[in-house]
Amino acid sequence: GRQQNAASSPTNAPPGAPSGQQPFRVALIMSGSTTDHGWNQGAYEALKAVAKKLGLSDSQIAFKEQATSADSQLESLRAFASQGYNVVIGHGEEYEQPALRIAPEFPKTLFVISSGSQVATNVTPIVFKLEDGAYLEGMLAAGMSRSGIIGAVGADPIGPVKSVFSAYALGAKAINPKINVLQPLFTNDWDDVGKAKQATLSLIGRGADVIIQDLDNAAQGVFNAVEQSNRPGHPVYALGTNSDQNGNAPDVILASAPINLYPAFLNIIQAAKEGTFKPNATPYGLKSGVIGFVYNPKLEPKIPPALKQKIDAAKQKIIDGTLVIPKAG
Amino acid sequence: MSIVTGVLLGTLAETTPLLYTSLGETVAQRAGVINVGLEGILLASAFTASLTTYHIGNPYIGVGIGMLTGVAFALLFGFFALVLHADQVVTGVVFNLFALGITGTLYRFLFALHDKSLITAQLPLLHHTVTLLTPLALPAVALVWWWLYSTRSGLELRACGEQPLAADAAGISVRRTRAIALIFDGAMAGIAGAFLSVADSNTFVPNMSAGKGFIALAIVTAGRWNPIGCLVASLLFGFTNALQFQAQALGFDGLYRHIAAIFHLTTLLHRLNLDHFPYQLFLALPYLVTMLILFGSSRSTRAPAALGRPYRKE
Amino acid sequence: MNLARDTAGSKTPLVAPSPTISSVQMQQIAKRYGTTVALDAVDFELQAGEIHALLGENGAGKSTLMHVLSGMTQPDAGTVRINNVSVHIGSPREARRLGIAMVHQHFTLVPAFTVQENLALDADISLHTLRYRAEEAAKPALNQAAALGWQLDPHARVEDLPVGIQQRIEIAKALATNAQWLIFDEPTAVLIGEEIEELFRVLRALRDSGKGIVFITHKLPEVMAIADRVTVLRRGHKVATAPIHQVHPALLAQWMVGEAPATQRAPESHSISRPLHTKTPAFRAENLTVLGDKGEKVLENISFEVYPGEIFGVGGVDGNGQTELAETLVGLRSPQSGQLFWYEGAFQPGHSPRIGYIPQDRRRHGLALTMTVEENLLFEAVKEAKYRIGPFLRRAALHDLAETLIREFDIRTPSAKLPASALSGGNQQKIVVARALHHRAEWIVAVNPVRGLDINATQFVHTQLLNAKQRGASIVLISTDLDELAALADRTVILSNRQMHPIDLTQRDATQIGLLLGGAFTKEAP
Amino acid sequence: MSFSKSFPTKPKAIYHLLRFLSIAFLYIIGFLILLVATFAIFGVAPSKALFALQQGAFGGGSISPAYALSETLVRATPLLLTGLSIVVAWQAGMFSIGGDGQLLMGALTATVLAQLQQVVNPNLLILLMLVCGTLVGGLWGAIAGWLRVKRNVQEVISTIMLNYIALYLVGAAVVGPLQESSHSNPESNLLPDKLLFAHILPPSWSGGVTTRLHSGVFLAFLAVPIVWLYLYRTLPGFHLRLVGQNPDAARATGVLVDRIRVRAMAFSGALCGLAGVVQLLGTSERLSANFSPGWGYTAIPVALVGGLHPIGTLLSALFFGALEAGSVNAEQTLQVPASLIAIVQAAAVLAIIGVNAWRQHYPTELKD
Ligand SMILES: Nc1ncnc2c1ncn2[C@@H]1O[C@H](COP(=O)(O)OP(=O)(O)OP(=O)(O)O)[C@@H](O)[C@H]1O
Ligand SMILES: Nc1ncnc2c1ncn2[C@@H]1O[C@H](COP(=O)(O)OP(=O)(O)OP(=O)(O)O)[C@@H](O)[C@H]1O
Ligand SMILES: [Mg+2]
Ligand SMILES: [Mg+2]
Repeated sequence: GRQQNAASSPTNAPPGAPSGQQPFRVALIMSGSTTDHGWNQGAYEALKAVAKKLGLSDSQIAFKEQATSADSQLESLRAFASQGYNVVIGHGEEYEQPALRIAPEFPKTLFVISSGSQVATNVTPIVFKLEDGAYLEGMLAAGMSRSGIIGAVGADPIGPVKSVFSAYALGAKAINPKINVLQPLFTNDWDDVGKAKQATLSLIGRGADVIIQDLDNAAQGVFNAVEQSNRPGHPVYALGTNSDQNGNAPDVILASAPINLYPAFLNIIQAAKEGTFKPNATPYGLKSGVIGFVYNPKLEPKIPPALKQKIDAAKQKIIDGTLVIPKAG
Repeated sequence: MSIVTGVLLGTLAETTPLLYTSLGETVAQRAGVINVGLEGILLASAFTASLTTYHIGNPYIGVGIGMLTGVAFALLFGFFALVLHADQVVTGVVFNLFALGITGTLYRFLFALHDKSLITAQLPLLHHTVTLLTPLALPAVALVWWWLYSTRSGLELRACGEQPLAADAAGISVRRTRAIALIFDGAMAGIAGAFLSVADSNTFVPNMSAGKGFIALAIVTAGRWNPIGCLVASLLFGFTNALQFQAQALGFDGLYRHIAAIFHLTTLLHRLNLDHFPYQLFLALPYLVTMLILFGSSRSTRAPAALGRPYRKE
Repeated sequence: MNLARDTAGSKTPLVAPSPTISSVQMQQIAKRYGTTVALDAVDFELQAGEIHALLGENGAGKSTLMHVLSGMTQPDAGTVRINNVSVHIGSPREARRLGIAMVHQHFTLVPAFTVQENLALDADISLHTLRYRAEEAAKPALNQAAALGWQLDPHARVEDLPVGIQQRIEIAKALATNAQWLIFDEPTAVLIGEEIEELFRVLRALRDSGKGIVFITHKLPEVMAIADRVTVLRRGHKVATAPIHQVHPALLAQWMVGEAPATQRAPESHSISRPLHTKTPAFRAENLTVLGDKGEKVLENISFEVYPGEIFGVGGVDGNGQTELAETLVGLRSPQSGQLFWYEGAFQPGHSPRIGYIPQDRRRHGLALTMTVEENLLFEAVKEAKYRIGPFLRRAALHDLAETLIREFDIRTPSAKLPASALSGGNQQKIVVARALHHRAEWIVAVNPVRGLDINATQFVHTQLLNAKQRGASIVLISTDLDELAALADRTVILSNRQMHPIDLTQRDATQIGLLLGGAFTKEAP
Repeated sequence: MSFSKSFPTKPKAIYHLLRFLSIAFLYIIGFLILLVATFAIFGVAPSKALFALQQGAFGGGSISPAYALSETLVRATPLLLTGLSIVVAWQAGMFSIGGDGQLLMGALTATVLAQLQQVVNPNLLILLMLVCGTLVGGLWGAIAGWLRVKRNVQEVISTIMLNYIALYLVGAAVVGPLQESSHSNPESNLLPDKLLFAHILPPSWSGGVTTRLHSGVFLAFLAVPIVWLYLYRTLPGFHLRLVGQNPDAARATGVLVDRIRVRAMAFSGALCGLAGVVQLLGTSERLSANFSPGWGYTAIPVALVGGLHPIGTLLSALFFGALEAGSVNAEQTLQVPASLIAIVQAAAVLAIIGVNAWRQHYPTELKD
């Protein structure tokens, strides 16, 4: 059995606040690679931008990517915290339990968990309302689908992915109650482009003509399958998630629902730097600008104005708070 | 596109790289060399093919460079295996690590650090279905078959894998023959790697080979060191692989729950968080099938007698 | 003949060519393996239009001499001339170009290949690399076989064929090359009566067509029947070369075996000769039938017994089932039928008798070359309870044992911790011998135990065997060296034709033994 | 007596030590050159890189030596156990690549048992997890051994297949019965503290920071003498090595070769199964679909660089552990990608096996 070491000395300063001599430092831990054109790259770039804005030098920010294994996730949190980083961001829900576990040992460190949900003395979640963007994408998908069948491909059915896919289905139903949203396919591999492509082709084979994906690195396989199946008279479209992927396959991606982490990161890091941050579970959605929805300019003209109006209206309602999209589960 | 064609195309996409790789490895193993470093060759050639296509714009040249990359790796492997007589399995394992490192690093330094994405031109599709490489795999099977069984050099090659001493007595250079086989092995794995990045997709992603090199090794064994056997085994593998998505898609899950209900297992399965069929078990299917083939076939056939054994003259 | 090409590269200019008779001349050929002198300045000449028999005991150097000629082995010294042109034969391929082909004693066939493929592999190397058909490539050889009356199934796998057929393939292969110089290394060892006649007809026809043929055999009647000239080698030296009409089997046998070895006999071994019939045998084999690796019968229905304190000698030319017999006698091979007894109970290796085994092929079955000398000495000892505490080895005791053995058996090694591969062949053999003899084995099976040992070491091993005998062990000594059997064995049998043939070595003379060895006794006992 | 015995050997021992040191020195120099060259090629200042490596592995700058060294030890632990597993299998002539699968099966078994945490005494449960995880790992290895001796399926191939099957079994388990309570991630719940290995280094030793050094590290180090004893001091170990060096000779002395092979694979698998449990209870604290970052594969170069000897493997695992700890630090502070470290590792190992093979094939040493 293991005795957790209690906090060495209770502190009054808010977590993450810079202490006297040490410079203020921020670390970001990701399970994937910083070049995935998706979830991880977005965080990587956001932190760089925040650093620039706050005047943090290169030595004041640190990254750990591809912390895929359970032990490296836990280890990275511990390593950065023990080196005195003021803010340690675990970019993904998978960091939440480990962070909650070790947080008491590092009371001066603020742990930020992307996609998390629980609040503790020095652990704060960034609650993403990924559903906001996915809902609008679902509406777009249903509106653009000619076959009345749409699909989704993911790597693993993890929480955020399930939320995205369920909001996508809800949005689609809002436009076309009879739309057939095929059960999402999972490839179990965030890197295997070929598998993503095959899964997509099999959805298209069953009649789906709009596909959403949540695959990071392997997303290119989905786009490639859609590009390959897209032909005049029988258009097939894809949707981008987590970052603005419109440029990755400009002929077939209708829109993307990017996560713009910059405002969220800036909020938290700035407050922490100033010593004023209190952990909270503020949701970040369309309203905060963290979740976005961008049409692909190249395909935008093809979208019927009526559909666009409906989507815009829904967007407004979400921002107003009159429409709340539930999380999956 | 119907479900049948979906399965078919999925099968072909998965089969093609496996077939090329296993054909090359069949030749190498027939000559007595086992190359466990195929995974690394796939990755390295996928990268160079993509890189070349990115800069030159012509995916055919990309495939050519992918092939050359495979050959370069094979020659390096040959230096260790045939000149130094190092253990072939270890050398192969380390080559995989090496390729993983070198491609990941180069990708990072050439692209990621400059915020460029490696999206390239792609081999054109024939009739909106497959690229040239897929139908070309069939003549490749025939070619290897013809080479191994109908040419003098194929005969010599097989002799080197079975009984190098006899080959030597017949005036054949065992080392040279094995080197040629390795070069072919590398070239074929190179094509397969290029297939992954410039035919089956239009990008390179670190670690995109995702274990195909290891599966190709198993296919060589399951296919009984015979090109036709490789064709059958890789088709089977490709098919189970493609089927897994169709099964997911076709509501296998519903069937699963239906059966569970018949046996009054629904509550139990719910308690076990098994409301849905764990799709990972589908993913394991091809490997299980391969194991079964290995289990069933290996009594009647044998590996080339001198497989993996360095041959030292006197 | 395409000698022109090679003449250009040769260093020696043509010297006194004799234009009428073409010939191959091997001069002062020497070859050593470690300290084994396989060939010591041997001269040999082969003329076109003759069948030249090459005779000698096992290990006399016959194969090595012919390997030099066929490019398989490079000599340490000496020259080869063809038609008085000095040639360098660096590889089998070069030999082939010079018109030399060899039928090897140890087959150079690919077991997993079909007959046709094997023939094609060796077929004319100028055949096109790509456009080629195995049937065509194999045809000349198959035709040769057919001319001999041998119907070879081109699609049969070689490993499924009996050795006799494999031998035919080797012969057909060589004949198909149209070589001017043909070497047959014991081609008749595995052929039977009529087949041999067929082969002889072919050989004579080839000779008459002007080819030069070397014919290696242990069988004297064959030499008398077919050879024009005969050369005898003994321990790497040439004894004599003579036209066949100047020799007779007895003379040849004498040349082969040399002077009577009775003088070397250890006298004390005589003194303990005992009336065997007064004791009960320790080991008894009844109607033993043993199969070889290919499922062929190598021993059929043999019965014999070995008494305590006896050395039972088994002689004969290599390849007559010695290995299989030895393996059966130590329990590594189960007999197809028949029973083995140890005293009154069943023979149960691992249980009843304590076994000492000196296998035929020490590198393959006797040693783990990468393990240390000490470990190699202890293969048997570690199993004994007194050298263990539970599963743990008693290192000190084992180490002492190893050191004792190294001293006792005079194993020359700088350290017991050296890998066995660092030792000379002779010293490696001593490890195997030490292991088999030290632990008071009651049942000892030794196959060529002094192979590769020098005179002193040989004497030593023999003394050890005699000591073992004296303390009551039962010993089967399988040896191709009749001197050794004569010196040590109380009774001797010769293995041939799947049977044991008892012979009396005490009243022997060299001639008789040579004849027996040569298989003469089966048909025309003297 | 003993004096006179040891006297002549003394200069020899010094000679051997010097020879060993000079060879080791050569390897180290070669390795450093490789390292510097690789960093230089990719534009990372070698001096900074070397410092970052050293800092991560041994401490310095902002990292206390105790912390860095404990990281080195913790990272060496799975490599040591799996490396020993390779030593056992390969010494028996079984070229197993199955470390990862066996390790996963061990961890999976332990996680299943962890579900009993409410009913079983925690210390008992830990013991149970260690024992059962080890056994199941052994079983997974024995399957490959059995396939080899009964069906002549090459273990190189079957172990790779078994790796994948284990991987997907774990994958299915962590989205199924073993999934964490929120049913959101492909991983199990964190194990409760009471089931984890204790952290053994007092924080005061490492600058007030808790290190990951856990009691499971002892198990790995304990395995070294056990494997060593087994291989070099027991009868079964003797037979195992004999079978690996020359199965024909083993058979000729009456050893049951098939049985030894299966047993070796089982032992080898057991060590990996143990590694799985040790990682689970020591550092990972939960099972996940990506539980192993490839420990079972890295084990092969680890064992090989260690000369397929338990002591050598200990040193080699420490070397790899230090390299990993250092490179993770370099990655985090200099943003050197982890893949660069893979190149360095591969190149170093290739150099070592190349030199070894060359020395074996073209022996130049003369005996005095
Ligand atoms: N490759 C080798 N390495 C070591 N020793 C060898 C080798 N080849 C032959 N010898 C040794 O050279 C000697 C001559 O062997 P050779 O094969 O020429 O005998 P042989 O007369 O053909 O005997 P046999 O009648 O048994 O065929 C023997 O002592 C043999 O052990
Ligand atoms: N690879 C090696 N490494 C170290 N020492 C070796 C090696 N090979 C041979 N030696 C040593 O060199 C010496 C001569 O070896 P060699 O094989 O020539 O012996 P030999 O003269 O044939 O002896 P024998 O008559 O017993 O066969 C031996 O003492 C042996 O220990
Ligand atoms: Mg011979
Ligand atoms: Mg010698």
